[in-house]
Parts: sequence; C-alpha cells; structure tokens
Amino acid sequence: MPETTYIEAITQAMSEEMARDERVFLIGEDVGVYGGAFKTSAGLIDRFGPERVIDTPISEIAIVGAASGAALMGMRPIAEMQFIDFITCAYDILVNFTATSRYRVGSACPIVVRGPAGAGTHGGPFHSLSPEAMFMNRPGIKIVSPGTAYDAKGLLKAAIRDDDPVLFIENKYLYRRIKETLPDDDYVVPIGKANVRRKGKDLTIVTWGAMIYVADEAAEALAKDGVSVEVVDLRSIIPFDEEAILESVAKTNRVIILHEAPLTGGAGAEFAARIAEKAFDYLDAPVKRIASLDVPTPYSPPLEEYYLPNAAKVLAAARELLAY
Amino acid sequence: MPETTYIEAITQAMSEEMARDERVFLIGEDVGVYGGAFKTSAGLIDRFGPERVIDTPISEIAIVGAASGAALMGMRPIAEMQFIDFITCAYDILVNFTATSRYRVGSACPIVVRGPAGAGTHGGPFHSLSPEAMFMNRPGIKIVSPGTAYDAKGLLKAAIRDDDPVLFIENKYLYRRIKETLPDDDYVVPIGKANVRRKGKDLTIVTWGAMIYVADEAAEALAKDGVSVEVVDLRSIIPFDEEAILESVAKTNRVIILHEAPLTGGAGAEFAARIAEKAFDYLDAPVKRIASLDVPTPYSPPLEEYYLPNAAKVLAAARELLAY
Amino acid sequence: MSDVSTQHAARSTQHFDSHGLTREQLLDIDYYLRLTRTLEERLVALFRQAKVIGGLFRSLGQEGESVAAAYALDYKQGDVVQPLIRNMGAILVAGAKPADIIKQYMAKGDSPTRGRELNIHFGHPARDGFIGQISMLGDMIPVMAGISLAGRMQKKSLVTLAFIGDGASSTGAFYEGMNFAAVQRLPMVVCLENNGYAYSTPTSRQTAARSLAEKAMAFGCASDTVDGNDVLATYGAVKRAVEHARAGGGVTLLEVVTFRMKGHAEHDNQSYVPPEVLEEWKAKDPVARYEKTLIDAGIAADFSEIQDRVRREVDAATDEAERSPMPRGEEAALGLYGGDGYWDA
Amino acid sequence: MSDVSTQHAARSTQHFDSHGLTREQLLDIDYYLRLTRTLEERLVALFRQAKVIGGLFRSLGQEGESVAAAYALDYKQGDVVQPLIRNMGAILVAGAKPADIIKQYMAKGDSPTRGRELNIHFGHPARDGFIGQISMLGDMIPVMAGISLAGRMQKKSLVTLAFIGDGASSTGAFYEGMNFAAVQRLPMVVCLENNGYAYSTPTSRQTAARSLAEKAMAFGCASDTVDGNDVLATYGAVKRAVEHARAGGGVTLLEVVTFRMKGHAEHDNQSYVPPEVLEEWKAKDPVARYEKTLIDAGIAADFSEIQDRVRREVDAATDEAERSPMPRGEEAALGLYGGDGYWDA
Ligand SMILES: Cc1ncc(C[n+]2csc(CCOP(=O)(O)OP(=O)(O)O)c2C)c(N)n1
Ligand SMILES: Cc1ncc(C[n+]2csc(CCOP(=O)(O)OP(=O)(O)O)c2C)c(N)n1
Ligand SMILES: [Mg+2]
Ligand SMILES: [Mg+2]
Repeated sequence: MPETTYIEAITQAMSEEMARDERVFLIGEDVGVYGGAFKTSAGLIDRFGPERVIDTPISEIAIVGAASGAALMGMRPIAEMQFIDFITCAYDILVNFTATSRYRVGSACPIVVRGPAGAGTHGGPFHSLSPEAMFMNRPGIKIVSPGTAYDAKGLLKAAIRDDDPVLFIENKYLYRRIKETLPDDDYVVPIGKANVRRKGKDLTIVTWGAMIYVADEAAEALAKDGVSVEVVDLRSIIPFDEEAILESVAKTNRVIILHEAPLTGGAGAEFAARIAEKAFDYLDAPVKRIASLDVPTPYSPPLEEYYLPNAAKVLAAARELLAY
Repeated sequence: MPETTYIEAITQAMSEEMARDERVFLIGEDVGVYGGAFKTSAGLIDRFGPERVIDTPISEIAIVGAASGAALMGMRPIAEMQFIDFITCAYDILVNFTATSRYRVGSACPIVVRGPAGAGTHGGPFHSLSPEAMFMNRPGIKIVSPGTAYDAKGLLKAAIRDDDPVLFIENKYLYRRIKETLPDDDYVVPIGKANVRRKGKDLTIVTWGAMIYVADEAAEALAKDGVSVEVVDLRSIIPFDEEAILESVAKTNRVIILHEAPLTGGAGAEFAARIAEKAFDYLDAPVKRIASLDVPTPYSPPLEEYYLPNAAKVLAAARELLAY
Repeated sequence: MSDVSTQHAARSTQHFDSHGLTREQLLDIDYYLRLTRTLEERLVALFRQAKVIGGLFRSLGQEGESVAAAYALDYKQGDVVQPLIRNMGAILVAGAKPADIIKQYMAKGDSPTRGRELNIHFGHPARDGFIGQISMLGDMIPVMAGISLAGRMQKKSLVTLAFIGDGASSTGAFYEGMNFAAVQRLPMVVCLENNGYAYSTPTSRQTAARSLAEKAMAFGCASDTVDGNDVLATYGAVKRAVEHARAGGGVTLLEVVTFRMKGHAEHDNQSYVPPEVLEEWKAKDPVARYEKTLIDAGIAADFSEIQDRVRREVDAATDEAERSPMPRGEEAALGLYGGDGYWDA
Repeated sequence: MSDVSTQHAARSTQHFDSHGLTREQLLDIDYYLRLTRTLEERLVALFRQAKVIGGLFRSLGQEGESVAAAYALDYKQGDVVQPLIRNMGAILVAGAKPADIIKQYMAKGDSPTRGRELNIHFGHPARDGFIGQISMLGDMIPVMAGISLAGRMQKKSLVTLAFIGDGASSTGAFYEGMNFAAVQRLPMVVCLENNGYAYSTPTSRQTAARSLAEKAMAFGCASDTVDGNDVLATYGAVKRAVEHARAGGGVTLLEVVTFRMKGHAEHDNQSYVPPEVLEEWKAKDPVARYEKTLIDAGIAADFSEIQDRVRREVDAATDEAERSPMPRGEEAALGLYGGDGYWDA
C-alpha cells in the first residue's frame, strides 16, 4: 500500500467528503486554481468545479462569515485560512457568530475552519501560531489538533460531519515530514477521544500535534534508563478526553503536559488544572508543563529553537519529577 | 471627603493623566460629544478639546490601529471599546501588531485599551464578556482587572504610564454600585501586584474583578463557622503576582480560584497550574476553580444567575476542601 | 411616483404609483406599519414597568422602510431578511409573531431563544425567512452573503435582504462581506439606513463619502438612493433591486434616507440632535404620510379597523407573553452543541 | 508627460517632464532602481545557496513605483513610508541599509530586529522614516493613520505614504483605516498597487469595482491612477498627493498600475499567469524604460558608473551580512516588555 503524508491525508479527507456529500464545499484564498498555498487542495477544483472550490478575495471575515451563513442553510463548508495565524482577522465573527449560534438561537452552524499552524519552519511571528488557547474560553467551537496522518484524515472527516463548528489545526511542520499507511476504508477519528500512543507506568506525557514526536523522543531516552513513559496524544482540545488524562495519571502518578504554544494561558494550563483538581490524590509530584516561551515566535533558527520545547527540556522535567 | 464611584475613578484617572501629560488622548466611539455610552468620559471633550477626545466611526480596527500608530510616535493613546466585547473585532491588530511590536522590532507601543466588561447586567451574549483569557496566550499585552474604585484609578494611571500595551478591564456591574473615599494625592497601583484584601489561614480564594465581592461574601459566611479565609485580589492578570498566590497557598494549604469567565481555558487555569507545579508540597487538598459555565453568557436573569459563580457555589467548594 | 397603475389599486389618482401592489396588499402594509408602531409602544410601556429586561431600541420614524423593504421579498421562494435592532417591522412582515417578540424582550423561557438572546436576535433563515443579527455590527453582511451563496448552490432562486446602519457601514466586516458578495454576484439587497446618527455620531463624522450610496463604487455593485420615509418609493426601490438580484444581476446597495426619531435606546434623550431637525423629520412621519397617500388615492377612508385589529393582537400577544414562564436556570448548561438534544425538544 | 522643464533637467527634450527633479536627483533615482534590482538579485543568489531563511519575495517590475513613490517624500520633515514585501526600493530611498536588509533575510543577530522578524519587517517611523509591515494584510493602514494623526497632534507637517496591494485592499482593516483617515482628513497617501495578482488570484476575482481607484469614492478622498512602470509619472502623481496632504487636503488613494513579474514568492512559478501577459509587461520594464528616458532626454549617456557603485555596495553589504553572527538562542526570552532593557543595549 502506498504511504500517505500528513498533507495528503488532509487532501484525501476533503476529497472523499466532497464526493460523499454534495453539501461539502471548500472556500478560501487561492484554494481553487492554485490548489492552496501548500497545495492541500490540489486537484479539487478540477474534480468538483469552481462552485464547490471557491477562491475568495483576501477577506478572512468574509470567508468565515460566508461559510457560516451557508452552514445555517444546511451546507457543510470548509473554510481555509492560508495560514492559521490569519484566523485572528476573523476572530470576532468566529467566536461571536459561529460558535454561539446554536446556544443562542438554536441554529446549528457546522463549519470547519482549517489551516496550517505551528512553528519550527522559521516562519516568524505571523506564520507559526498554535491557536488553540485563543478559542478555549469562547465556548461553542470544537478544536482538534492531529499529529499523525491517520488522525489528520480521520479527524477532518469527523469535523466535516460534525454538527457544530470545528477548528482543525494542521501542523505544517508535519505536512511532508511524516508518512503512514492509511486504511483503504472510510474511517473517522472521534472528536474528543485521546490516543494513548505509548503505554507506560512511571510518568505520563500529555501532548498533541507535532509535540507527540518530542514526547516519543523523550520517552525513548527515558526507556533506556528503565523509565516507562505513557504518551497520551490528546488529539482533541475541545472537548478533550479528561478521562484518558486522569486514568493515565492515576496509573503513573507523575505528569508532564507538553505543548507548542507559549506556556502562560496555553491549553496545557487547563489540563494541569483538571489534574490538580481531579487527580490530586494520585499525584506523587508537581504537575509540570513544558511549552514555548511567553513571547511571539521569533524567526531566526537559534531563537526559534530556544523558544520551542524539545526532548531535552522534557527530559530535564521528567528527571525532576522522577526524583521527586 | 466625597465618595468616588468605580466609574468616576476611571474618569478621574483619564482626566488627571490628560492634564498631566499632553501625549495622552482618548479615542473611541461616542467618547467625545456624548461622553461615552456609560458617560465615562463625560466632560473630557470640554476640558481637552476634540483633538484629544476623538469620536471615531464604528471601526474597532481603526481605533486600535490608529492608537497603536500614534503610540509608536510617542503618544499615549487610550482606546475605548464601547463594550469590551467589541475588542474581538480588533483582535488581530491588537495581538499581532500592538502586542508584538516591541518584541519583534524594538518599537514600544504603549496604548491602553479599556472598556466595560463583565456580566450580571442581563446584557446577554455580546455585552457580558470577561476577555482576559483571550489574550493570555498571545504575549505582549498586559492585562489588569480592578475590582475597587481605588484600584481602578490607580491601575488606569499605571496603565497609561506603562511603556507597553495594557488591556484595562472595567467591570461595568461595579460602575455605580461601589463607592470609596479615594486619596486626594496622585497615586498609582503597580501592575503585577496582588492585594490581599482579607487575611486568613485556613483557605485561600484567588480572585479579581467583581468576584472579589463574592469571595468576601463567602469568607464572611465561613468566618461564622470559624473558618479563616484569605482573599487574594489579583488585580493584574498579566503579569500576575505569582509570589502572592504561592505565599498564601503555602500558608493556608487550600485554594479556590474564582473568576467570572467560563471555566475551561479561563485565566484561572493558569493560576491553578502554577499552584499545582510550584506549591504542590503545600497543598492539602485539590485545587478548585469556581467559574461561569462553559457557554456564552445567557440573557435571561435565571439563566445568567445559574451561569455565574456566586457565594453559595464558593461555599460548597470551600466546605469540600476543608473537609478533605 | 410617475406611473399610473389603475389596474392594481382602485381609484388611484394621477400621482399615485402602487408599484403593482393590490389594494389588499396596500392595506396589508398599513397593518404592518401600525403593528410595528403599536407593538413598540407596548414595549415602551412594558419597559417603563420594568418588564423588559435590558435595553429598548425604538424604530420610530423608520417603520416605513423596515416594512416596505421586507414586503418586497417573496418568502415562498425562500427569501431571507436580516433586520437590525430597528427593523422589527421587517421581521413582522416576514412572519415573526408579536408574542414571540414580547417574550424575547421579557426574556421568557418559551421565547424563540428560550431566554438566551435579546430582543429580535432570533430566527432561522431557512425555517423562518428571517435571521436575527448579532450585536457586532457589520458581521451579518458576510453571513448574509453566505446564505445567498448557499441558496445559489442549492439551486434555489432566493434573494436575501440585509439591513445595515450608517454607523455599521464603517466596519471592516461590512466591507469584506459586500466585496465578496459583489465579486460573486450574489442575489443580495443591502438597505443602508442613513438615519442621521450612529448613537451620538452624525453620519458626517462616520464617513467623508459624498453619499453612502457611493460606497457601492468600491464594490462595483448596483446602487440607488431612496426616501425611506416614503413607503411606496422604498417598496419600489427594494422590489427593483430584488428583481435585479433574482435575475442574476447581483448585489444592490440601496441608501435609505430616514431619521432616527428617538435616542439610541430608551436611556438616551438625544440632546445632541438639534431640535429643529427632529421637528423637520417629525413632519415626514412615514406612517402618517403613507396613510394620507392611501386616503388621497382613495384606497381607504380611514384605518380604524386596522388599528383595532392591531390593538387586539398586541393585547393578546402581551397577555400571552406576560403569562409565559421565565426559563429554569439549569437550562443554561444545555444546548451548546448538538449532542444533548436540547433544541430538539 | 506634457511640461517642458528645462531649468531643472539639462538638455531635456520636448516630451520630458522632470517633475522638478534636478539632474542629480534623476540619477539618484536611477541609483535606487539599480540598487533595488541588484540587491534583490543578490538575495536570489543567497536564497539559492540556502542562506536566506524563509521565503523570498521579488519586486521585479515594481521597482519603479516603489522607488519613485518613496522619493516623493521629505524625510527631513518626518515623512514616513510603509512598504509591503515588494517595496524594498521604498525603504532604500528612505535610508535603509542594504546590509541591514540582507541581515534580515539571513536572520542575523545584528540585523535591525536581531533575528526576530523577517525580511523588510523593520524600521521605526519616528527614527527611520519607514516602518515595516506585519504580515496580516491591511493592518498597516490604520497604523499609518495613527502615525499621521500623531504627526498632526505633535504639530509636525509630516506626510505618510502607505503601500497596499490589490489583494490587501479587500481587507476590512484597509477599509476601516482608510475611512478613519478620510474622516479625519489625515495627511496620508496610499499607493494601491494593482500588480495583476494577489498570490494566484487575479484582480478581477478580488473585486468587481470598475477600478481600484474608485474605491476612493467609498471614503470620499482624492484619487488618481498612474502607470507604475513610468517612474517619473509615478513620482509626479505621488508628489502631487503628498503636497495635497501636506497642505491639509487629506488622503489620496492612488492606484498604481503595474505587474508582478515573478511568482508570489520564489517557490511559485506562476503558471497561472498567461505567458503573453508576462511578455507584454516585460517590454514595459520600469528600469530600462526610465534609463531610456534619461538617455533620450540627454540626462545621461550610460549608467555604468551607477551600476558599478551599486555592485560594490551590494558586495560590501553581502560581505558584512555574511560575516554577521546569528543571534544567541537565549535572547529569545528577552525584550517583550520594556522592563528588561533588552532593546536599550
Ligand atoms: C462592532 C460594534 N461596535 C460597536 C457597537 C456598539 N453600538 C451598538 S449600536 C451602535 C450605533 C449603530 O449605529 P447605526 O449603524 O447607524 O445604526 P442605528 O442605531 O442608527 O440604527 C453602536 C456604536 C456594536 N454593536 N458593534
Ligand atoms: C490577512 C491576510 N490574509 C492572507 C495573507 C496571506 N497572503 C500573503 S501575501 C498574499 C497576497 C497579497 O496580494 P497583494 O495584496 O495583491 O500583494 P502582492 O503580493 O501582489 O504584492 C496573501 C494572500 C496575509 N498575509 N494576510
Ligand atoms: Mg444610524
Ligand atoms: Mg497584487
């Protein structure tokens, strides 16, 4: 079977869902003729026509707003941000209109907003965002952040079929760096379910997105020291799999939360807070978070490297917890 | 001495700072001739003229953007949002341009963004926001949220004099509900410093904004049972007074974090996470958070009441922790 | 006001253009005008009795354009109207029930939004023919573009009608939505209500454009200007724009010139508006003017029957709303996502 | 191209209008044109050697308008220019150093932003006479309005010049900033570069407006259209707009018609652009055309001296940039707020 990259998994999910359901369409900047800045929608306009693969002006408010209006009418729009950073330009309409529509007036507004996110590509302050925390305190929008090609495809399908708005965070560092053999059959990955990618008993690392590979690396290193690490890939941020987190911590009694966004006010704070409340009795050591520095993402490689989490930082924290 | 309401304290701070420093000016919708939707800037246009009290079109991006451009040139703009909820419309320019300006290119951009926030006035989903968490994971903007007239005046002065952008969150429920005797002399309340409003030894409540009164109420009730509660009014969210939090928890060994925004992804998660990491050894019970429900703010009084934290909810949590 | 249209409106005079409306329809419009005004006056009474939760925003002087514009749509074809706070008349035309509106203002548990949302923030475009706004001004324009787009994708021949204020037309959301709709030639009519003020800010401080209609040049869409206090002229202008849109001609930006006769909301005495301007516009009251036109044209002799009917309906609606229960607090936790079935019940 | 201006430019011919520029200035402009083009070619070479971190965005074919527009400002009066990614020529005119630009592209530790920001995202309006953009298109227009406003408040007579693309002119931020600036009659000139495409999207899919210049109607500001590949015409049009602004006339929106001769960035071969269109515009190359004009007007015989100087300067700048250190990682933690003194050092 041919291997599928992370980005191809996304293209496949869109293509298969558009073939399956004629209510699904794609709208965004340069998604049509050009096939998207990253070529994520390459070929879709040829297959589905310009009515269903819509090139827009540079107008994120219009993209999200039009997608939302169409969703109210029963369509299933996928709104692409050329970089996820630009969702900030449509922040208002997404958190105020789209996310609240069902709660406020009972009108389902099932759009998917997706786009390339994450750092590590020297994109600098405006092409490196991990946006999850920005939306966590504005209820009504689900947030997923796959780290594997399998999850990218399965979660995107789930997001498109979901009856509520979903922010689908693509880690562009992974686009062409990982390849997996995917099932031939149609499948979805349920929103809200974590994946325990590695079983362990001494320490839990809760993480998601590209950081799962950093967790793996740290886990491998610790395994050489005889430490058994459990890696919980959260995959969904809202809603998140609290049960999986608590279960793992109840077993290992030690936990690190690892994410790519800056530390303060990051999504990891929420998970740490849940653990501190609900797994208090199981904790043998402080709850640690490893995250980026509390600054915008700097551009120059040495700065960006220093800014981002890495296996060494996780290892240092792990050793501290294990010695506790 | 005459008593000063919370809203008058804000007016005074603006007026005194504009008199003190000609670089200070106010810009926003209906702030001039009308004196602001809440009359917060009543009289300022008469005193300082339309050049320094600028009525704008309904254009939050223009308000924040123009303030930021002027700040780069050495001015000290105060940008008013008619309701703080509308800062979502300028979210992009505030988090991307203003907040990052110094870090990215070394250009200080000292603006104050202020406006009425908070629920309890039956304002519904779009006139009730507690915005702090939306900005916590986007570094570069300080966030303050006073709960008293004294702090409102002192923090606003500090914000105007600060060399970096500050989001000044006014709790409109408090505007005319509280009155205090303020010092005659010029004073500032330093950004980043908590105020221990009530000393105690059995339990800490970390809170801010209008919730300090809910904490007070719960503390009073617990005092009748012989429980001594320490109420830490954080006042500043970014940067926040970690030391004050940890010191209090080290003393009481039990902590509730109380805030008005929804629970998940709220600012309280960060404080809980810090405690779970840095005060782990001092904790005798789980870290509890009391916050609003994870939904938009509903309008009808019974719904809003159910949605918001109150003393009964704090008491229930406190009793749980004390019995732990 | 040039055509003579005897076939539709009986006994029309030389200068009366019914714009193709039958006598029945002309009286129907009067019914909606009166219903709007009477319902609003009732809301003021309820507000003074502290039974309205939150603010009350009047449309006095603007009932004409709200009703006339909405009357130009064809709801059977799936047309959708999107009101602002001052377009209660428009949703009444589209089919909103007075009792539902009062319940909304009173935050009742069996109001359309079950107490979650304010005033006329309710309605589903596909089910109701109207959609409530959100407070963030401008945002509804892109949303309406999306509704129009979906209509086209679904091979419906629906047209959408969006209201936007002089103030709201300064927002980036308005601009992006209009531009997208114009590029896509969507079947959309936008009534830009120039009512003199946005809160306390006069239109002259809102824009330096020679007229609001000229904003259409930035979008390359059709545009027109109409006297919003002339009910039939407004109906005619919107009708033309709707037909243009339905025929595939794309967006029309229609500047509707009118005046806000009350303050921004009930708390605002609008001392910033020169009294002589208010006097001037008072003389142009759209309801009185419309009724006079009908009388002059011999369409009706008086309107007491309509007024009686309206009063009865508003009384009944008030009774129903007053008897309605407030929501139970616990409901606040429900209905954020589809999973819990809250809205299905 | 109508006036004869013998007093300024020696030996000018019948059809040569120097727009008041002296011979020295005319040659100075050629220097900046050549510097822009040569520096960019050097960056391409460095990019191919993988020494440029991140993307490389070319201004080939647009050097003329970038340089000419920026040349119309008076930096001694505090004028400020705000470039986009394709206006490197503009900041060179304003005084940016080639070595600094190369260091930026190479993410060096002693670049103006110390490795934090990309390419020409640098510059302080009050210190440098130019200000780097942020990536979010449109946002700089409100910021430039604020700079203009501050200038007026500070009783300076400065004028600001902002560039914006055909694509970026679809953003709400552009609209809000323009509208505010126009209402305030701020001293601001906006060059709306219509270079045919925004990434892969042709201008015809960006807007249905008859021309981009007509967007000025929405703001009620002055407007004009100029051939951006005609250096002197562009200089003249911007100069007029700057004088208009300095005299208190407010904003001008100037549509600059040009063409993007390369893909959006180096990775993009722009296969979506018809080859014949590229051929057509190639013949209009602004640098060649300008030099021919100067030769025809007898201003210069050849430009080898300028080209030599430019090559020497770019070589020296490259050497300096290549020798520069990368930043130390630990610096990433510093300089977010003023308190740590990072930027004072
Ligand atoms: C984005 C945004 N900014 C500010 C407000 C506050 N606000 C509510 S109504 C209003 C004035 C609206 O004026 P206009 O659009 O002319 O409508 P009118 O009230 O005249 O009908 C303002 C400023 C808002 N609702 N949304
Ligand atoms: C708000 C926003 N949306 C999307 C982008 C991604 N983007 C970067 S450049 C570009 C095209 C810009 O086109 P135009 O404004 O015409 O400038 P040009 O590249 O032609 O000089 C796009 C879509 C962005 N930078 N900002
Ligand atoms: Mg108005
Ligand atoms: Mg372009």
